[in-house]
Amino acid sequence: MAASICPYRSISRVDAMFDRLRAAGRRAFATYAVASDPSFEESLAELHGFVAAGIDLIELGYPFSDPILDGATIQKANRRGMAAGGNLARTLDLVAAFRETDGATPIVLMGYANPLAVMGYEAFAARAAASGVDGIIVADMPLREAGALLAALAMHGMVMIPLFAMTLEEKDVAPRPGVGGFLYCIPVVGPTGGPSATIETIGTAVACCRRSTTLPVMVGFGIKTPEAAAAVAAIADGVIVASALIDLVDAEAGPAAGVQRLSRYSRHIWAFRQAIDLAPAS
Amino acid sequence: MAASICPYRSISRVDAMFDRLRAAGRRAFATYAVASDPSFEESLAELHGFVAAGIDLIELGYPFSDPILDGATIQKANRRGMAAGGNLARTLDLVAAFRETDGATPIVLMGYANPLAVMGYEAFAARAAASGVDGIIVADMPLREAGALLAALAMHGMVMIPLFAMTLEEKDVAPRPGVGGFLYCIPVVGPTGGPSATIETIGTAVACCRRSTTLPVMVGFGIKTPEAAAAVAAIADGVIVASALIDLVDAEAGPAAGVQRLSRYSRHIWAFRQAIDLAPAS
Amino acid sequence: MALAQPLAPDRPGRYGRFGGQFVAPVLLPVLDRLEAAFEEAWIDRGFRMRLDGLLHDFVGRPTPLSEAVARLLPTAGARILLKRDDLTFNGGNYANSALGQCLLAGRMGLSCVVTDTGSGQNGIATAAVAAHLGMASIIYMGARDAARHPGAVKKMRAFGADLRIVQDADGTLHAATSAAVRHWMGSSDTTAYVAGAPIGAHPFPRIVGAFQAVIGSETRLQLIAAGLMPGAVVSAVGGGSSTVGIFSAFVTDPGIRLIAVEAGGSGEGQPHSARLASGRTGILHGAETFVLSDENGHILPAGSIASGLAYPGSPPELADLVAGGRVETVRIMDEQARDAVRRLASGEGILISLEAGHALAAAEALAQTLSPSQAVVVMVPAAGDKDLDIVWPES
Amino acid sequence: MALAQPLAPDRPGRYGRFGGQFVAPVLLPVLDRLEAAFEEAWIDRGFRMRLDGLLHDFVGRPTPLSEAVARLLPTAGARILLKRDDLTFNGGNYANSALGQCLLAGRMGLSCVVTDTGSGQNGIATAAVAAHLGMASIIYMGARDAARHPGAVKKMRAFGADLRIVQDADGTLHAATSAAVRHWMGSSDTTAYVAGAPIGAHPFPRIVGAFQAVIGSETRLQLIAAGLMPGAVVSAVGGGSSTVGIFSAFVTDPGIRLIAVEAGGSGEGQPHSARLASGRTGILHGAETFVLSDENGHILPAGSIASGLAYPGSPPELADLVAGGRVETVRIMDEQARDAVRRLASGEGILISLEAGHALAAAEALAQTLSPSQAVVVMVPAAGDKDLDIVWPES
Ligand SMILES: Cc1ncc(COP(=O)(O)O)c(C=O)c1O
Ligand SMILES: Cc1ncc(COP(=O)(O)O)c(C=O)c1O
Repeated sequence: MAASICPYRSISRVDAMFDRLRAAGRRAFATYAVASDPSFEESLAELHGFVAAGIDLIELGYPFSDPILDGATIQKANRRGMAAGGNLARTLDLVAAFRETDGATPIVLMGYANPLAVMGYEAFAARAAASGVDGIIVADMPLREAGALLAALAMHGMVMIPLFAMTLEEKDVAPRPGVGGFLYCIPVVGPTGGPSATIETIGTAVACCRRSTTLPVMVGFGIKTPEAAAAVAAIADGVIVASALIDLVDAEAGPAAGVQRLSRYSRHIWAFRQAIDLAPAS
Repeated sequence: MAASICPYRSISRVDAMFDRLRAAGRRAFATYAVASDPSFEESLAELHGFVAAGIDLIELGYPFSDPILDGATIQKANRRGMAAGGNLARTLDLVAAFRETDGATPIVLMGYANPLAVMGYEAFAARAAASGVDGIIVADMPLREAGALLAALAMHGMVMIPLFAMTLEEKDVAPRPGVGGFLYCIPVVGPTGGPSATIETIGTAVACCRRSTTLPVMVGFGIKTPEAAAAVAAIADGVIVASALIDLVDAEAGPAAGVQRLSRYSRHIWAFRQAIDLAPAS
Repeated sequence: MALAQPLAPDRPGRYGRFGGQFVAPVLLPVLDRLEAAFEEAWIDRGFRMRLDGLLHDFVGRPTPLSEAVARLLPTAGARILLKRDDLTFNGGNYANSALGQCLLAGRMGLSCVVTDTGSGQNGIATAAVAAHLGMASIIYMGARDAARHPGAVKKMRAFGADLRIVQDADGTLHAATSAAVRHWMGSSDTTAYVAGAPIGAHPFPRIVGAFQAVIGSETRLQLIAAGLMPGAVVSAVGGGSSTVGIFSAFVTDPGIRLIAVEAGGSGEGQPHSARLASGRTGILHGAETFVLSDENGHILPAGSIASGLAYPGSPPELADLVAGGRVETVRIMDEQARDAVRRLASGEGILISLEAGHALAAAEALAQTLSPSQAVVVMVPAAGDKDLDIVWPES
Repeated sequence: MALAQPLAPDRPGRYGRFGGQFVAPVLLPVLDRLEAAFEEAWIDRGFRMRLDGLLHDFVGRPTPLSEAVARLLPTAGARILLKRDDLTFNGGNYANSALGQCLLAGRMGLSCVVTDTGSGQNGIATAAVAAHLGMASIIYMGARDAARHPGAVKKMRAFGADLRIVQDADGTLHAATSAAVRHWMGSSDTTAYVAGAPIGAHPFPRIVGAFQAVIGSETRLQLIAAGLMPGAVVSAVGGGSSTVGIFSAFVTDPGIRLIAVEAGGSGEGQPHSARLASGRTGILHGAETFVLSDENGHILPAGSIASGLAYPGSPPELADLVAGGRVETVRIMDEQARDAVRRLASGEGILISLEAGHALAAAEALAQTLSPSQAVVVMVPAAGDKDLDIVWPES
C-alpha cells in the first residue's frame, strides 16, 4: 500500500544532505524516534515537527520487543511503540506517509536484526525502498553477518550505515557494496543512554574513523547537552542525539501529548541546533 | 535423712503380701503413680489413699525427663512430677515418709536406668533400702544389662522385678540372684497406655510365664476396665492398672486436686478391687 | 562427539545455517579475543587438567548413570536410565560450563564475571565457581523467576554474588539475559560474560558446548561399561546446555535416537517454549537460530512451569540438528512434567527438577513403545529442591 | 579401620565400658535377630555388592576430598581438606546408613521403616531410600526442628514418607527419637527402626558404624593417592554418624589427631550439646554413654544453632575413644560456626551445613597452629541449603 502511494525515490538523500550542508559550512543534526510512539499519527506529526525544528536526518526506530543494546529510555519508547501496534511493516507505512509531503529529508531506519530476518531481507529491502527509506542501521548486525542484507539493500539502492567502534579491526570496517551514507561513530561502550565520552575520546574516535573511511562521520551515543553537541560538531560531520532529547522532553512537568509534546521537542531541538551551527568547522 | 527416720525394714514385704493373699484366695491389685505428681505432699496422701481404697502393692514411678517406654498419660505425669521438683532422691524421701505410718504395704520403684546410673547403683541400693523400698522395675534395663544393679540390690535385701515378654529367650528370663518379688507379665508390645491384649493372648502369656518361673505372675500394660481386670485375675496372681486409672480420674469433669482427686481415685480403685476379688481363682 | 572436537562449520561460528555473531560491532573484538583464548586453552594440557581436577573435586563429577526401576511405570517397557547431574554441586550441570568459563576468564586476566539465570541454577553455579576462583560475580535474574525461587536468590547472595533483579518485560530468563548482555557491553574490558547455555554469539555455543560435552562422554563410557546401547537419549531444552552436552557424544551414532523435549506450557493458547518444533528462524541474543517470535519479528513470551525451559531462543547447534532431522522434538505440558517429578520422588526416592521432569515424561511415553530389552537415557540436569513449592504446593 | 571389621569388644555390644542394650526386654529378641541378620549380610558378597552399587549409583559415592584454598584464612597455616559428603544425594552422609539399614530390613522381610530426624537430613535420606526400595517410611521430627526446616518437611513428604511432627519436650531430635522408638516398640514385627547415628542399643552402633565406615575408607584412599598424611581429622558430633564414619579409618594411626567438635550453643548459661566433654556417664536411648544430664539423671535440653548437633547422647564408640584419650574434644559456639559457613560460601563457593561449620571453625583454629606443610581434614556431612535462612536471615 505505502509503496504504491510513494510518488518517487531519491537515490541518495543522505549524500545530497551532506553535500548541501558541506557547501553551507554546516554540520548535520540527527535525532531518533521510535515509530508509532505513542501512535502512528502522532509519530508522523513528530517526524514533520523534527524537520521543521531543524533536524537534518531522522533515525526512525522500528519497534522491537527486545532492544538489547538500548538503555531504559529507548526500551520504554519501544514498548510504547509496540503497544500502539508498531512493528517493522507499520514503520515502512510511516515512512511512506511521511514521504507524501517530504521528499527530501533523509530517513534511515534503526533497529534490530530479528524483524528483518523474519520479514526476509529481500522482501524488506524491496518494501523499504518503495516506502522511501534511505538506509538502515542494525544494532546487532555487524558487517560480518550482513552479507545477505547488504546485497538486498544494494539491489534496491539503499545503504547500511556502519557502526564504528575504535577497537574494531580492519576486516570489520572495510568498505563493501551496500555500505554507505555515513559512518556512525560510537565513542562509548555500553547501551544507549549511558555515560558520555570525553571530548578527547570523541576526537580520537573521529580521527580513527577518518582513517578508515571517506564517508562523512556522525557521532552518537551519550551526547546529552547543546554544549556537548557543539563540541562534537566542531570535529565531526554531524551529531546524533537520541535518549537525551527524549529525556529532556519527558523530564518537563505536566502532561505532554500531541502538539504540546511537539513544541517541547522543538524548543530543545532548536537549542541543540543553535549550538551545533555555532560550532567552528573542523 | 529419710534413711535415719525409717524405723525398720521388712526383708520381703512383697513375698509376705503374696503369702497373705494366697492364703485368703485373693489376687493382688497394684497401681502406679509418679512420685511428686502433682506435689510431694499430695503424692504422699495419695499413696496412703491407695492403700485405704484397697491397693495391695504400689508401683512408684521416680520422675524422669525421658520416659521413652511410656504413653502420653504417664509422660504427662512424669512432667508434672518433675515440675514439682520430683526426682529419684525425692522419691526415696517419699517412700521413707510413707513408711513412717505404713510398714506393710510393699512399694516397688518403677522407672528408667539413667537416674540410677547417675546416682550409682550401690548408692542407690543403700539409700532405697534405708527408705523402705522393696524392689525396683527398670523399664529399660533387661537382665542382660542389670548385673551391677542386681548385685547392689541383693546386697541390700531388695529385688529387681523382671519384665516378661513372650518372645524372650531362655537366657533372658533365667532366674538369678537379686531377681524376685514377682514376674511382670506384659502381654502387649508397645508403650504404656496402648491397646489391650485379648484375654486369650494374656492367658498364653501367663502360661508361658509359669513355665519359666516359680514367682507369682502379675499382668500389666493395657488393662483398662474392671471387667478386663477380673478376667486377668482369674488366671494370674495379680493385676496392675496404671494409665487407665489415671485416665479415668482425669476424664471426670471439673477441677480435681487433693482430697477431691483422691476420692475419685478411691471410687475407681474400689470398682476394680471388687471385680478382681469376684474373679474365680485359677 | 561433535563438540569435543574443534568446530569446523561451513562459515566460522556456524552450525549449518545457524549461529553467527549478531552483536553490536563493539563486541566483535571481545568475541574474537575470547575465541582465540578458548581455542588456545582447550588444547593446553595444563588448562584441561585444572578443569578436570575441579570438575572432580569441586563439582563432584563424574555423576552416576542410574536405573529408574520398573516400579515407576504402570506397564512394562524399555529400561529408563537417569544421567544424574542432580548429584553434582549446587547448580546441577551448569557448574560444568561456569567452571570452564570462569577459568578461561581468569586466564584472560579478567577479575569479574556477569551472567543471567532463569531458575537460579546457572546463577548459583556461576556465583559459587567465581567465589571459588576468587572472582567477583554479577548475576541478573528476572523478577518473576526470583519470586518463584527465593532459595536460589539466597544462595547466590551467600556466595557473595551481586544479584540484580530485572523487572523488565516478562521477568524471566529472557529479560535477565538482555540485562546481563547490556551490562557486559559496558564492561567487557574487565568482565567476562558467562553463557549459561550454548546460545548467543559465536564463540559461546562452541565454548559452552565443549565444556558441557563431559556429560555426554561420561554417559557414553558408562553405557559401554554397562554393555548397553540405548535406543534413545532424551533431554529437555531450556538454554540447551545439558541437551547439547549429552547429545554431543551420540550425534554420530545413527542407531540412537536423540529427542529434545520442549515445554508445552499450561495448555492450549497459553505461552509455551517449543521454539525448536514451532519457532521461526530468527536472530536473538547474538545468533541466528529457531526463535519464538511473531510474524513481525517480536519475541514472544516463553512459558513453562519450569523456569529453566522458558526461553524463546535455542542453541544454534541444536537448531541445525533439528533442521537436519537428526534430533526429534517432543512437547510436554506442565502437568505431565509435574506428574513425572512426583512419581519419581515417591516411587524412586529421587527428586529431580521440573526441567528434568519434562524429559522423564517424554521418556516414559517412549519407553512404553519399546521392548524391555531396550534402554532410554534421560538427562537429569539438576535436583528438584528448587521446585518443591511448585510441585507440592499443598504440603 | 575399627568398624569395618567385625566388632570384638570385651562384652558383646560394648565399646570399653560404653554401649549395651538398655531397652525394654520385649525388644531384645528383635535386636538379637537384627544383629544376626546384619552379621550374616555383612559377610555376604551379594549384599555388599548391592550396597556398593547403590552407594555409587543412587547416593553418588565416592565423594571428593577437596582443598579449601588459603583465601579462606586470614593468616597462613595448615592446608584444609574438605571431605565433601555434601556432594552426595539429598541427605548428605545419612544416606550411607539409611541405605544399608533399609536393604537389611528388606532382607529380613520387613516392609516398613521408622526413624527420627533432627535437621531433616536423616529423614530425607531414609524417606528417599525407602521409596527407592519400595518400602513405606514413617518419620518423626520435633516440632521446633520442623518449623526451622520447612524445605526438609516438604521433601520427606515428596518422597512419600508418613511424617509425624512431635510436639513433646523440647521439640528437637531427642523428642523425635523417643517417639520413633516408641512407635517401633509397638510394631517391630513389621517395621525396622533406622538409626540415624551409631547410637542406641547394640547392634545399632555397630551397624551404623559399619555402613558409615565408607566415608573413612574413601578418605584414607584419597589421602594416600594425594600422598598426604594429615595432622588431624576434625568432625562435628551430632548423632555421630559422620564422625564415627570418618574416624574409623584413622583410629589406629597414632600420628593423626582425631578431633570431635561439639556444639557450644549460643553462649554462657544457654543450652549446649557438649556431652562428650562435659556430659555424665549415663544411659540414654538404649546405651550407656556420655549423656547431658543433671545430677538427678534428668536429660538436659541440648542446644545448638545446628539442629543436627543438638542431641544429648553420644555414640558409645566415641565415648570410649574420648574416655581413652584417643579422640580430643573441642567446643565451638553458634556464632563461630555461622561465621565459618559464611566465609566458606563467599570465599570458596562451597555451601556447607551449620553442623559442618562447627568442624570447619575448629579446623581453622587448629590449622593456625600448624605449618603449611601439614593438612587437616574436615568432615562435611551435608550441604548448607537447609540452613540458608538461619545463616543469612537478612538476605
Ligand atoms: C536505538 C538507538 N539508541 C541510541 C541512539 C543514540 O544514542 P544516545 O541515546 O546515547 O544519544 C540512537 C541514535 O541513533 C539509536 O538509534
Ligand atoms: C511406667 C509404667 N507404665 C505402665 C504401667 C502399666 O501399664 P498400663 O498403663 O497400660 O496399664 C506401669 C505399671 O506398672 C508402669 O509402671
